Amino acid sequence: MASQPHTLQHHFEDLEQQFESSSLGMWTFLVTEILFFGGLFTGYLVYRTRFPEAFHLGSSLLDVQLGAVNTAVLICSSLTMALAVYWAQKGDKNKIVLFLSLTIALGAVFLGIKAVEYSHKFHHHLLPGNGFTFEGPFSDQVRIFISFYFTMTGMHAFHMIIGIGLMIYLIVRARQGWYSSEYNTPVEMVGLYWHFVDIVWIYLFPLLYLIGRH
Amino acid sequence: MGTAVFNPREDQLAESTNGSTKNYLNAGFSAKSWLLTIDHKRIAILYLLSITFFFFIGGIFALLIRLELLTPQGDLMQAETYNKMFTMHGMVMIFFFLIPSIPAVLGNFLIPLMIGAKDLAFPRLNLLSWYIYFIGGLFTLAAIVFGGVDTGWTFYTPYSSTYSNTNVILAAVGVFVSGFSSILTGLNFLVTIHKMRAPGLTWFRLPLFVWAHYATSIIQVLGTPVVAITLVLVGLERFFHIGIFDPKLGGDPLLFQHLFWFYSHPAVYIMILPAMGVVSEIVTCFAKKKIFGYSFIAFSSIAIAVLGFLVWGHHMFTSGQSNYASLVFSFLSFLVAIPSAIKVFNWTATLYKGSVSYQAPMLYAIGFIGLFTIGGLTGIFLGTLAVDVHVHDTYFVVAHFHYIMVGGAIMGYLGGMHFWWPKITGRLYPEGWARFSALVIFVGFHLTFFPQFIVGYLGMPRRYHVYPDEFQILNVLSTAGATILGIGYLIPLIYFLWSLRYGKKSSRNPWNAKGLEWEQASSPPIKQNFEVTPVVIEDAYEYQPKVWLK
Amino acid sequence: MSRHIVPARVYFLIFLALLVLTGTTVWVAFLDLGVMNNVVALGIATLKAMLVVLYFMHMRYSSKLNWIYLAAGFLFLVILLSFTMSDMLTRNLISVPQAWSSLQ
Amino acid sequence: MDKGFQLFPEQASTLAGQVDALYFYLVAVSVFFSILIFFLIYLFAVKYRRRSEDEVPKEIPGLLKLELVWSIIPLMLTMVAFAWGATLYFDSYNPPDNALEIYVVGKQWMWHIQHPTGQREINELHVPLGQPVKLTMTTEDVIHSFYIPAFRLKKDVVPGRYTTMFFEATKPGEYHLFCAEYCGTKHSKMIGKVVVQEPAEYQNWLSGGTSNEPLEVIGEKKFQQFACHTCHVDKPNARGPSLVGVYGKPVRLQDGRSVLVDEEYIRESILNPNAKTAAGYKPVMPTFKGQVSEVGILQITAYIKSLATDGSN
Repeated sequence: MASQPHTLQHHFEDLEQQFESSSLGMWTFLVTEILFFGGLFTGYLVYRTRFPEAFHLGSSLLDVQLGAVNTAVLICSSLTMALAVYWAQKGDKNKIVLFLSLTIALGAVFLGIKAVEYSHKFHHHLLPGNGFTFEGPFSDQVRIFISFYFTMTGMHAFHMIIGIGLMIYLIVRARQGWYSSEYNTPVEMVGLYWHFVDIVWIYLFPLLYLIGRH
Repeated sequence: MGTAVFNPREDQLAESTNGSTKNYLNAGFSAKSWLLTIDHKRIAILYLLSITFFFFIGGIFALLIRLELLTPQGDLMQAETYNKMFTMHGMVMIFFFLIPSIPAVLGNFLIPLMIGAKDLAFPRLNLLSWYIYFIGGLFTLAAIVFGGVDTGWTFYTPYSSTYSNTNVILAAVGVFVSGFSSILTGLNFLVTIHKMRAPGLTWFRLPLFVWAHYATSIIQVLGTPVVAITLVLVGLERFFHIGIFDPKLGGDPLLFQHLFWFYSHPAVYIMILPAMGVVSEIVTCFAKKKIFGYSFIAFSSIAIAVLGFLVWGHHMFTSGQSNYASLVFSFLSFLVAIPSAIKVFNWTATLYKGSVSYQAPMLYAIGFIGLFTIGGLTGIFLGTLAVDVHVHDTYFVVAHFHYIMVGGAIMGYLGGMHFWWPKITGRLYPEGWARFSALVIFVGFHLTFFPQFIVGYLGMPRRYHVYPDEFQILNVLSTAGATILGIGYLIPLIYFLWSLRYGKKSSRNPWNAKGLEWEQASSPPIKQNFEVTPVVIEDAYEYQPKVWLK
Repeated sequence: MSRHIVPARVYFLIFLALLVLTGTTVWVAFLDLGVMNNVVALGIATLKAMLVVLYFMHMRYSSKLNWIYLAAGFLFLVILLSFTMSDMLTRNLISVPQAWSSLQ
Repeated sequence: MDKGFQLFPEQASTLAGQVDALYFYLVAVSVFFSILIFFLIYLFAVKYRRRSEDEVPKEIPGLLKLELVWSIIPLMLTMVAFAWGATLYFDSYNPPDNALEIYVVGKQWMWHIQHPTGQREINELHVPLGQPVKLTMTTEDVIHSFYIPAFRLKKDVVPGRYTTMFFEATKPGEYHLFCAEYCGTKHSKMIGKVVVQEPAEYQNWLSGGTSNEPLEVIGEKKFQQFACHTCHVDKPNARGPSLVGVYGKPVRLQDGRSVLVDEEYIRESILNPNAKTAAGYKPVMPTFKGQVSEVGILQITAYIKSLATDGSN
C-alpha cells in the first residue's frame, strides 16, 4: 500500500467526481482562509482609519526594498508552483520534483528575508509587546501598527511554512510515482493553497509597506 | 483501503455476499477499527460518545449554578468559583456540545445515507475533525482541571486580555482548536451535498434535514475562522501585550465584540438550524403527509444562514456602539425572524388533515415547536432597541437563549436521536419511557426558564453570584425546574443504554418513513451504506402511494 | 479526465504582468495622489490577485460552483468590514449631541 | 431597600412607562402567536390523530398565498416594534440642554460618582425629581454597565472613551443600581442605589456633607498641580493654546482638519496630546497617562468647561 497510489477512493464513482470534490473542498477551505485573514484586515482597517498618521509613521519604519524584493520572490515561487502543476498534469515526475524544489527554495528565500527584517525590527525595539520602544510622536499607536505588522506577516509566514511542509510531502510521493497525467489532484490542491498565500501577501505588501510614502 | 486501483462495484458485490446481518457495527471490534475508522457512521458514534460526555460535564456545572442561586447571599461557593462555573458551563455546552451535537452526530451519520452516497466526500478529513475536536476538548478539560477560567464564554476584552488571572489562554486554545473541527465538518458536508448525491436526487428532492445542514455548514465555514483569529489576537494580547484590544494604547474593546459576534451570533443558527431539519423530518413522517411548503422551508434555512450574518450588532445595543449602526442591526434582526416564523407555520400546517401519531420522536418535535416559538418570539423583544436596553444582560436574555438552545436545539437533538436510534443501533427503545421523558423535559424546562423571563424583566443581571432578596422566589422555582430537567435528561441516557442490549430488534423502517436511509438501507446499515447505489425518482416525503421503482 | 491544461507560455506572461504591476504599485506609492493612493494600491493588488486566481489557480477553466464559493467568501468579508466600519465611522456623530448643537 | 416579592418592576422615569407600553405590545403579539400555534397544534393533534395504521391522508399542495400571508403579517407587526423601539431609543439619547450633568467612573468593583457641585458618592447616586439628568461615564479598567432597572436604562461604561445616558426621574424613592456587564470576581457586588429626591430635599442633600468644593474648583487646582497653566496661557508666545472660551467650539488642527472641543477631545489631549495638535502649536505637550485618574480628567474638563462660559461673559 505504501508505495502504490490508490487513485480512486472507494466512495467516489469516478476520477472526475473525485477531482471536482477535492477542488470544491479546497476552494471552500480557501474561503475560510479569506475570513481568517479577514479578521486581521478588519482590525487593520479600524485602526488605520482611527490613527492614519501613526500608521503612516509606522509604515515608514519598514524597509520597502526588502518588501518589494520579497514580493518578487513570492511571485516567482507562484510561477514555479504553477509550472509544477503544469508538469503534474503532463505526468512528468522529474519536472514535478524539480519545480516543487524550486518553489520550496524560493519560499525559503522569502522566509529568510522576512527573518532579516524581523531581526532589524527587534534590534530597534520595534516588536509586538512590552519591549516596544519608539521615540517619536504617537508611540502607542505606532505600537499598534507594529503589532499588526508582526501578526499579519507572522500569520502569513506560518501559512508558508505549512505550504513548504506540504510540498515536501508531495516531492516524496512524486518520487514514488504517485502522480500521473490521470491523477495529480494533490499537486494541484497544494498549488491552490500556495497561490492563495501569495495573494495574501499581494495585499499585505501595499497595506503595510507602502502607506504614506509620498 | 485496497492495495490497488479497485472497482467500487466489485467491492460492493463482494461485501453483500457476506450476508445481510453484516453491518457497520459488527464490521470490526478492535479498538483500532473504531479509532482509525473512516466510516462516517462510526465517526458519528465517536462524536456521540464525546458530546454526551461533555453534555454531562456542562450539566454538572449548570446544576451547581442553580444550587448556588437557591439563596441570594451566595452560600455555596465563592464568587471566583461561581464565575468559573458559568464560564465553563457556557463554554462546554456551546463549543463542545451544542455546535457539534446534531451536525457531527446525526448529520455525519445520515447525510450520506439520505443522499445515497457511500460516505462523506472526505472520510479521512472527517476522522481528523473528530480528533481535532478531541484535542480541543482536552485543552478545555485542562483549563478546567488547572483551576478554570472566569471570563464568561464571551471572552470580552479587556477583561479576558488583561485583567483576568485564570487559564484564559488554555481555554481559548481549546475553543480555537475545536473551531477547526467545526470548519472541517462543514466543509465536508458542503462538498458532499454538492458532489455525492445519488442519480436522480436533485436539489428539490433532498430531505429538508440535508438543506438545513447545508445552511449550517455555510455558517460554520464562513463564521468560525473569524472567531478563530479573534481568539488568536486575545492570546497574543495576553502573552505579548500587543495592544490591539488595550484601551490604554488606543485599542477599541468594541472591535473584539464585533469580531466575536460576527461568528457567535450566526453560531446560534449552527445550533438551531439542524434541529429545524430534524423537526421537518419527524413532523412529516408522523403526520404521514408530504411537508407543507417544502421550498419555503428549504429556502428559509438558507435565508437564516445568510441574514444571520447581518445582525450581530444586536448584541451591542448598549455597548457604546454607534446608534446608527444599532438602528441598522435592529432592522435586519427583525428580517431574520421571518424565515423562522415561516418554518413554524409550515410545520403546523403539515399536521392539517394528516394522520398524526404520537410516538416519542413526535412528542419531542412538538415540544421543539412549542419551546422554539416562545424562544423566537422573545427574540423579537431583544431586537427591539428600547426594550433591549432594559433587558440586555439580564436573566431575560438568559431565558431567551435557553429557550432557543436548550428548548430548541436539545429537543431537536433528542427528537432526532429517538427517531433514528433504530437506524443507528438496530434496536428499539421503550416507547413508554421515551414519551414520559419527553413530558418531564418539557415541564422541567418551562419551570426552569419561564421564571427567568420575569426575573429578567425585573432587572436581575446575569452572571450574578449574589442577588437582591426579592428575586429569590423566582430563582427557587428555576432551581426546582432544573432538577426536574436534569432527571428528564438522565432517563433517555438510561433507556438508550438499556436498549442496546435488551431493546427489541428494529426492522429496516419501523416508522414507515420515506427517505433513502429508511427505505434503502438496513438497520443498522451495512458498512458501505447501500447494496447498490440507489436511484431516486420521486420527491421527498411522497407518503401518498406511488409506485417505487428501482 | 478532460481538464484544461494551460499552456506554460500563459504562466510566463502572467508572471511578467505580476512583476510589472508590483513595480507600478511601488512607484505609485511615492507619488502624492491624496486619497487616490489607497485606491490605486488596492486596485493594483486586486488586479494582481485576479490574475493569480484566474490563471495560476485555473479559475477561468474551473466550474461555476467554485466561482460562487470564492465570491461568497469575498462577499462575507465585505460584510464583516463594512458593518464593523458602519459602527466605527458613525459613532461620534451622536455621542455628544449637545456639543454639536452648540456648533449650529 | 427590601422590595418584597414582585412580578413587575417599578416605573420611576419618564422612559419607563414608554418602554413598558412597547413591552406590553410585544407581549400581546407573543401571546397571540403562541396561543395560535399551540391551539392549532392541539386541534390538529386531536382532530387528525391516526385512527388506523394504513390510512393515507390526502396530499395538500403548498399555497403561495398562505405563505405570503404568514410572512407579511408578522413582518408588519415586527416593523411596528422596530419603529417604535428605535424612536424611544433615539429619544433616550437626546438630553435637553438644561440637563444636570453628573459624572460616573466605574472601577473594579465600585461606582464613583461626581456631582458638578463637588459632592462625591460611592455606589450611590442622588438625583432630583423631575429634572433631566445626563450621566457622562467612563471606567478605569474593564467594561462595566450602568443599569437602573426602575428607569429601564442601561449603558455600557467603556474604557478609553465616554458614553452617556440621560433620564428624568418621576418618583421619589430608592432604586437598584447594578453593574450589568460582567467585570470580574465581584461583579455581583458592584451594586448600589439611586436615590430620587424632591428638588428641595435634593438641594438640602447637596448643601450637606463634606468637601463641597465645586467640580471646576477642584479641577482648577488639578490644572495648577499638573502645571498645565504654564503653557496654556493667553500670552503671545505661549507653548500651548489658551483654553478660555474653547469648549464647545471647533478648533483648527495642524493638518487642516477641524475638531470639536468636547469631553472626548479634552480627554484625548491629556492622555495622547499629539494625536490632534491645534494649528499654530508644536506637538510638545507630554502625555499625562498614568499620572491623572479618570476622575481627575473629569475635574479638569469641568474646569475647562467653566472657562468657556467665563470667556463669553
